[in-house]
Amino acid sequence: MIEIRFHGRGGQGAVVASKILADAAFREDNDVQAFPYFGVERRGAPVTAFTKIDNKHIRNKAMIYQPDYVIILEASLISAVNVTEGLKENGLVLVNTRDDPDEVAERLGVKRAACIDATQVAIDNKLGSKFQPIVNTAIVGAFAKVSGVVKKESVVDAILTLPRYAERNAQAARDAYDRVKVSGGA
Amino acid sequence: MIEIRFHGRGGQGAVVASKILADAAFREDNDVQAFPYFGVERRGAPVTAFTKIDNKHIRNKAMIYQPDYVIILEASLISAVNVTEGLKENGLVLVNTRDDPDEVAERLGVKRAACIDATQVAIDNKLGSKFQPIVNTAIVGAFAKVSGVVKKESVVDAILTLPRYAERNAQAARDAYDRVKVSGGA
Amino acid sequence: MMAKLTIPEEELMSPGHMGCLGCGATQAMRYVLKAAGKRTILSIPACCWAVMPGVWPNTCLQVPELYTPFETTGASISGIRAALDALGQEDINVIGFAGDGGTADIGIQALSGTADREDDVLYIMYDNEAYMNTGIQRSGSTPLGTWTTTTPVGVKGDWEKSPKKNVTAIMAAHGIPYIATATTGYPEDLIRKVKKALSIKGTKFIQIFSPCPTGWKMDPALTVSITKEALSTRAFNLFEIENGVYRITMKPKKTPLKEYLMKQGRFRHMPDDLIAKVEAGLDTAYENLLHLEEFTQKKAGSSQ
Amino acid sequence: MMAKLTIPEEELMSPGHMGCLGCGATQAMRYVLKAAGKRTILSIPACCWAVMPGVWPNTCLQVPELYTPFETTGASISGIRAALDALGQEDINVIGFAGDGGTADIGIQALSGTADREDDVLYIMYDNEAYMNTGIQRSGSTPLGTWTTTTPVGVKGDWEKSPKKNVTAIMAAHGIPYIATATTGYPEDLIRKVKKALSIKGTKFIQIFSPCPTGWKMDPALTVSITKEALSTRAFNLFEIENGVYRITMKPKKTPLKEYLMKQGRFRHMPDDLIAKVEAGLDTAYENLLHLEEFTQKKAGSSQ
Amino acid sequence: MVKELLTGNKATAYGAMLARAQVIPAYPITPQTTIVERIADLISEGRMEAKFVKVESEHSAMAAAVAACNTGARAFTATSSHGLALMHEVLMWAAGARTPVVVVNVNRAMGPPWSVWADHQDAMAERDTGIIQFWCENNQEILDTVIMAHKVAEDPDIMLPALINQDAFFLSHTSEPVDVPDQEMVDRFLPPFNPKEKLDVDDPKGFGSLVMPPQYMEFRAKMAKSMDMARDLIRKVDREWEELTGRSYGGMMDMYRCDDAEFILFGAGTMMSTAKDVVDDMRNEGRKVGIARLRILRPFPFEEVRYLADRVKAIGVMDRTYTFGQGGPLYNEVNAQLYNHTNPPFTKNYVIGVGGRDVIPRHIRSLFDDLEKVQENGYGEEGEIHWWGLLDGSTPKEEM
Amino acid sequence: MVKELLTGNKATAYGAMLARAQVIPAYPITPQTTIVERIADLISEGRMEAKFVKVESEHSAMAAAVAACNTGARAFTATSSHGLALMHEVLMWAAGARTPVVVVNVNRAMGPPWSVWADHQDAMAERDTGIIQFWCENNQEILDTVIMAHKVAEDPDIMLPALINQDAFFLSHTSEPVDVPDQEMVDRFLPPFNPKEKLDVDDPKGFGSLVMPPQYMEFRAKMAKSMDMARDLIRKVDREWEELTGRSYGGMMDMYRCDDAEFILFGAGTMMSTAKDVVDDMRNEGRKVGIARLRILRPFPFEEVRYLADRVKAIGVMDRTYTFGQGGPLYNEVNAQLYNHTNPPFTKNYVIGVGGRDVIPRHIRSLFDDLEKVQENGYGEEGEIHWWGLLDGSTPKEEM
Amino acid sequence: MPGTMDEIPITPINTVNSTVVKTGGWRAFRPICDTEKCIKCWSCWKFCPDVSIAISENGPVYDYDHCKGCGICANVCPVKCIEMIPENK
Amino acid sequence: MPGTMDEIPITPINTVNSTVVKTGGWRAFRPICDTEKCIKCWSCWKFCPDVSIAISENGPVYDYDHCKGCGICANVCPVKCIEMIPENK
Ligand SMILES: Cc1ncc(C[n+]2csc(CCOP(=O)(O)OP(=O)(O)O)c2C)c(N)n1
Ligand SMILES: Cc1ncc(C[n+]2csc(CCOP(=O)(O)OP(=O)(O)O)c2C)c(N)n1
Ligand code: SF4
Ligand code: SF4
Ligand code: SF4
Ligand code: SF4
Repeated sequence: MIEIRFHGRGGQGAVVASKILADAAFREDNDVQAFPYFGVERRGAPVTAFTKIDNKHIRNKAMIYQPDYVIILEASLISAVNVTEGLKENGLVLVNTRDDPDEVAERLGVKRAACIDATQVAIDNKLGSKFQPIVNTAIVGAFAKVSGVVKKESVVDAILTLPRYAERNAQAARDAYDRVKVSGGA
Repeated sequence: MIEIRFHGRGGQGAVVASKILADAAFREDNDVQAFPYFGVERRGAPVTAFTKIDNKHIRNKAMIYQPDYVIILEASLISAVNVTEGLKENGLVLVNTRDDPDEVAERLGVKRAACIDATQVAIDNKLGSKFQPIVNTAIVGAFAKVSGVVKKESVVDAILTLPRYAERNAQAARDAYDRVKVSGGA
Repeated sequence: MMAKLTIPEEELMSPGHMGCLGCGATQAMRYVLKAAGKRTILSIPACCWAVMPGVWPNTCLQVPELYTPFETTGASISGIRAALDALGQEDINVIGFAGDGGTADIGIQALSGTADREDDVLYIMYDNEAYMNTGIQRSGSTPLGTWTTTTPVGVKGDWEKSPKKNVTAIMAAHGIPYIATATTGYPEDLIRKVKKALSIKGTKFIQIFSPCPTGWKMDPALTVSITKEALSTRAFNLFEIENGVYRITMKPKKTPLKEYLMKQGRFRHMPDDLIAKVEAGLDTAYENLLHLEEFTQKKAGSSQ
Repeated sequence: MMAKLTIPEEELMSPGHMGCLGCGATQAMRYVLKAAGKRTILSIPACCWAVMPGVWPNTCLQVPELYTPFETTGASISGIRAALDALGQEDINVIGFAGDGGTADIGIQALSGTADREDDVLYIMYDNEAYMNTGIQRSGSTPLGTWTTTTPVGVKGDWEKSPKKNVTAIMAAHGIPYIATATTGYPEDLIRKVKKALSIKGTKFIQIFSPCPTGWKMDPALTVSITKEALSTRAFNLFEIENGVYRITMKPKKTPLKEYLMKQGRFRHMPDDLIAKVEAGLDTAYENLLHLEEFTQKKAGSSQ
Repeated sequence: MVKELLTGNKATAYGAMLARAQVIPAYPITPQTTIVERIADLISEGRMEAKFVKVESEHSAMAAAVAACNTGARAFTATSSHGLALMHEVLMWAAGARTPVVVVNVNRAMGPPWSVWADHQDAMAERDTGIIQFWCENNQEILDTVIMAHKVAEDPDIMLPALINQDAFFLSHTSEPVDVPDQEMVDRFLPPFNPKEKLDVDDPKGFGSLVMPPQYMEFRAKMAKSMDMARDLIRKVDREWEELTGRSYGGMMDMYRCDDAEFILFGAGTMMSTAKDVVDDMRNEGRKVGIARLRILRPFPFEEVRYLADRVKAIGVMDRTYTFGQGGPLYNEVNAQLYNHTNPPFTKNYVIGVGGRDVIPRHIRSLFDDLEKVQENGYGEEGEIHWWGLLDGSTPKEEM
Repeated sequence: MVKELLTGNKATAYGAMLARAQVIPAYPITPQTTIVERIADLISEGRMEAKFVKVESEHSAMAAAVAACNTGARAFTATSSHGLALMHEVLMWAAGARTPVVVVNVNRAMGPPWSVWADHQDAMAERDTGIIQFWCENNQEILDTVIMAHKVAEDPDIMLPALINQDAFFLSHTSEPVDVPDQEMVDRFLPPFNPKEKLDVDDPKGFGSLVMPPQYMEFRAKMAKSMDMARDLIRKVDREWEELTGRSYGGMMDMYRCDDAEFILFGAGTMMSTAKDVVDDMRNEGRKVGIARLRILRPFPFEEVRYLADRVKAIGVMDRTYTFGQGGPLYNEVNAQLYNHTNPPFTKNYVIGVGGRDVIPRHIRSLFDDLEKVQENGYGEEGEIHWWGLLDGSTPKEEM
Repeated sequence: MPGTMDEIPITPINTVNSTVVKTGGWRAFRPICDTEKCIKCWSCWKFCPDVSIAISENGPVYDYDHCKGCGICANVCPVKCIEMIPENK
Repeated sequence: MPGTMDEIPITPINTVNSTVVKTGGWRAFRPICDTEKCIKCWSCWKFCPDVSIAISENGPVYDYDHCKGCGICANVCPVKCIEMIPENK
């Protein structure tokens, strides 16, 4: 089973991101779960969401404590939340930032990091406003690339079922897929 | 245990009569219970009430099915209700009426009957209106005489605790005590 | 030489019911059913009318009727209407028939919800000014100064301390299309109002002043005549509000309140100064009504 | 050169609470506590404000505060007041602080009971025009035309179909001594009204228009400025009702409703004819208010 | 101490008066109504000092009572059946808020069919709420229990609401002689209510906020502990009351001639009072029978039930209600507590008196007969749950 | 049949749509809210034809649903915790009125403390109301159960309301792949609701009037009988559904690897799904363990529980709530049903996951370990009821 | 009153017309109409809460099986031709 | 957060001032005041829903531990001397 944790802010779409990823994996014949952290957070507050992916039937309904991947929708959260909590030894952290992945890996004290300027991708694709760019589709695109857990096509297919701006969001995912950078120069 | 059943109409005071009798007996060191038939009757409809009297502690909480005495606050009920239901073989029926007790006994098919014109007693003592005389204290007075179950004084004492027109009610009980007639010329 | 009947002859309420001698609430039901006719579904919460139709398997009502928990009338009639709509059944009157307690107190929320949703139902509050089924306790609709078992006179004079709740004003504030008051003493007026209400789409509300000889400690024979005095003393007023426009449907000559009060045991303890206070309050309320009539009619006239 | 503060400096609400960015309801609480001061007991039902003070053991409120089930605010403040009376504790303000859903819908019965009993409490309804704590569902207080999650636009245009419930009119019909409306955009006015309410004995009611950027789909920075537009479009009006006498406390020049609506995502679907209909309704309501002011003031004047 | 003829409802009102209840929010309902009326009278006559809050529903009655308690006042209310059901949410709230409101419930059947008669479903359906439950068999017990319940509920170790049950009409409307204790004596027994934590403008705190999952369970565990601690306290308070008045209700359970009994009927309310008479008669005939009357439903008297189990051959459990799809609630409670117990006696369930059917001595006797038979021969056709007295012929006609 | 990623709440909305619910009065409450929202969406998108009555409270929601049912329409609603509690009176009414309203309840803790997380008190506290209860462990089961519940509840022999339970967040907000059956197939399975008796102006009758004591008990006996008859019907409906869809939920109880098991954990909801994984692991290690998941609480699956009792050494009962003063409700239910049964196995109660605490595989494993130990050595200090994971040290740290 | 379980419906459904209940037994005073004086205005019929007055050419016909004797008819009669007589006499 | 059963009261009683909760972490945009331009009208202070502005002689002093960055202060400032800067930069 592969377990992914998302960090974002209320209203930013972390929960939707977790569902898109689950949907993409589901399209590749996996069993999946996607769920938010069960809190009472309000708009603006940090929120967490999860995706579980397995090629067997997932019966385990417990939350995720040791993720394989952590995805951070906004870099400013790094100082507000313990984003690497429980991350597996060889886990990877994907951050929406312009910064260099090696530097980020070091800052976070993890072995593997990946970075994508999802904000820029979103702005390029006219997703959200300048003050509130919608980055969740871009970041899932980037995740497909760096993790190999799901294919780009599956992510795009999942995104295309969104009720609004589906094509632009799909394009953001494709763009991010192309632009994401991983630490260690990979 | 002595068991008494009262028949009256909603609003006529049968329940209060059952309590006055219980109170009188209680003053003579008996254990007692007084309770209405548990119905949903409205003003004007026939109602039933009960008194239990015993010199031992009464634990039995069941209703009364075989009364020793039946007391009828208004003669017109005789045609509306089965007033003698369950009456013990040697039971006595006390009726508010001008009629002759022997005739009443025969009409009711019982061995013993007693009659008191409680309506007249009430009117004499200015209890209630002409259309709605309050007969319940008078009839308990009459009961004391014909049954011997309680003393006149106890009935009067019980009545004297009533919140209103206590003395007039007491006098009605005394008058009825004196005027009641029993079948068989007793 | 036989006079024409002034109200419909058909009876949809049978004798043999459990109402007290001279019960005004039974008259109210009789007239409402005459007005509404057979194609009517009734919903009745806990109240005297939950007992009066009879003990199973008897009923004095010749229309389908749903008994419900005490506080649910508004929701219940909404549910019935929604079901009829879902089933495609049209031309059926849905009427909630509840006491003043079930309306002004424990049922006001469900009623408020119905009005807010603008559901197509008629809600009737038969107003005997207290909880009678449980044996005469105060309700919101109990007038200032009244004795009830929960507002005893006692030593301290704990009679009802707040004025009669103005349920029609509350319903008017909900902006529903038709509101009326009626009384059992004037069945023709009552029946006209029920018919009118049923001809309008949306939530309608009618308050029927229904004397209760038992709870009012009054000679049952006075059930009809007391309503006339209620009107002439302004203890109750007959009016209707159609789309916000008030119309007072009877303006009797004023008679002294005390005469009305002294016929009823529930008021007999009232000292003269309290009576004067109550009377002043009723007069003010009546003036208000006159003003509202003038004001809303003028506005309606000008906007035509 | 430092301006004098126009509202009390003392803070009885601390930062660190859980309100959304730019939450108007938090401003409302801040001002109410400034007006009421330390000798105040608050009762808060389920609503955003049941979450905002913080998760145990934290609280942002520096006055004693009772959380209660959703529908109980009226009963709860009556209970607190009764207890204080029984314990002989005087000079304490008892304030219920509930959302529009907790007031206009599920809490209206308990509130109506409190008003009927004339209990000495202040009930504040902070009005963000929907159930926000559960994620933007319609309430009785949701205006005609609004999108919420239970009044979706969808294919059929299932936006809110009934006008905003007139809770002040409903409370006015209860005949309580003081009723007011206020908004977070005018804290001085709000604070004055709260203070006035607390100086009067009996049941008082204040409705505070409190923008919710989350539920209104609006830039949080607009929380203050949107209230000014709400007033000038008559989407909300500031007035008070003292012993039945109306006084409009602000009469801004009218501005077009559409500008107000288009700043908020919840209205952005509204077609022009619907906007016109809503605008007409608001204008009529405002005129009504002007009439009521004139009429009640004249009456009060003449009876003096 | 004066003996007065009191109905159960008047005894309730006297109990509240003697307990010096300070805030009484209440709403009328048959057959509780006269409680509310008598309290109004007592206040109006100047005999009782309490704030009577004339609420518009039972939901508000309980909510106002909880708030009053949180403010530091002793709160009391009374209701029945549908009224109790309408309080359901707030009863749970009162438990979680640890507000020791005392509620008298006149047990009445739930509708539909509308019925105003004795039935225990109303109270049994509150067994999962966290509220202490007392059950009474006569009016003296009601009066005494109102006072005792305040003492138990308000104890700093307990701080839980309490429900006191009395059968509709059989107690509520039946007048019996009742000893009315002196106020002075009651005051000695029951100190003023003075909770450690309350709404206080001089020491502002919040009450009842959101709690995250890790702590919620701890709060519930604390509640569970307090409820369990109530067992000993109830026994102690019963002893103290006995010292003062000579009256005990058996602590956690009222056992009548159980010591050497082989066959026991267990049940609640007035029918168990009637049953004691029957036991006396049967004892005279040499039958080893006894009555265990439910005095406390919550916390459940598991020690007492097990004590009985160690001694008797069979226990018949009488339920004046039924839990649809599972059996009589008391039967389940007893069985549940005897499971895992060594030496379990035979048990059988009698559903009887539902919706106000009268339970008369003959019925009790036939239950004992049946129980003896069943213990010897095993369950007959009716199985281990028997609805006593249905028209379907399942009960012999002569025993109905 | 299409597979879609659905949360439990969306699955609920789809279930109502496919069941062709006609009247849906509902009120929002976390975490049920998105059910109401999705239904509003489905209606607004023209995919669902139902009257959505936007009531002002849950009490009114249930009252409107009952009235709609009485009028002959299929009625559905959904709620959670405090909302369910506020319906309490009307749930009993629905049962007595024999109106087969289907209610989905998202199990959430009761306040105070305010909590929105998974906990079973809300539903357990309705076990005495006469309402059928289904319990689900995943979103597929929820969707399927809404349809099946209508079929069971509306059967002329049954005519009782039904409650369907799903854990807050663990299901309500968790997306999983769910097979969405065709409307046409569902229509074949579930006929339109057509009650024998309803409000009908052409055949006027009164519904729900006062009944005197002699008859009241008979009406209740009829209810009891219908509830008991629901057992066979539930099994039958489950088989029919399996024939159509290939999915069965075990009829009255969901047994997983129980056939030759020696140690069984019994419980409700999502934690039992997680537990099945653990059982697989432990089976691989040669441990004879199994899971019995509560599928139906009312009518209680007594035959199934007894079937298990005949086979296993010990049953551990997991309760995600607690009945104060008596133990976990499921524990009591199981014990009660096994009492009087020959060859009773050992049972122990684990109170766990209360107020939304996560139950993870390690916990389940330690419960099995504990159960085995206890069966060998008897109860330890904690006795037969163990609150699993409290901060008081009663559970070993490493197992928390 | 149905006598067996099978005759009892699943919930109380009321189908029997309440006329089977003879509320005449409640009556303490009996209304008697002097039909000579009656002007056939039908006020008595209109206001009877117990629907116990039928219209006939000769004036009101009482249904003494149901009339409870409230006296309303006597009270509303404009020509006072109805008298209330004690049932006892 | 209390750690043992004994430290937990019988029902949640809230006594800890919420200032311990650093809601500054919610902030995506940071208000910066150009105190030169500030006219000390205190509108910003008055309207801040997070009580995160203190009054000083030099103009508003921000409590960045709690300010959530809603932008109201910048919006209400009559002289527009408050700017909202992205936190990321
Ligand atoms: C929840 C609930 N509370 C209380 C009652 C008891 N109850 C039944 S009828 C009634 C009074 C009804 O008063 P009203 O509505 O004025 O009608 P009336 O009896 O006067 O006709 C009360 C308090 C009930 N049935 N249900
Ligand atoms: C009996 C009950 N029903 C529903 C809820 C769920 N609930 C909690 S808060 C809320 C909405 C509150 O809306 P409002 O009163 O307008 O306050 P806001 O959240 O908008 O501040 C709802 C529906 C509840 N807690 N209790
Ligand atoms: S108590 Fe009053 S309202 Fe009720 S039946 Fe009797 S007269 Fe009618
Ligand atoms: S006395 Fe009353 S019940 Fe009888 S006929 Fe006249 S009005 Fe009707
Ligand atoms: S009211 Fe009098 S006059 Fe009129 S019809 Fe009746 S009896 Fe005749
Ligand atoms: S609003 Fe602007 S001018 Fe006024 S005090 Fe704040 S920063 Fe200064």
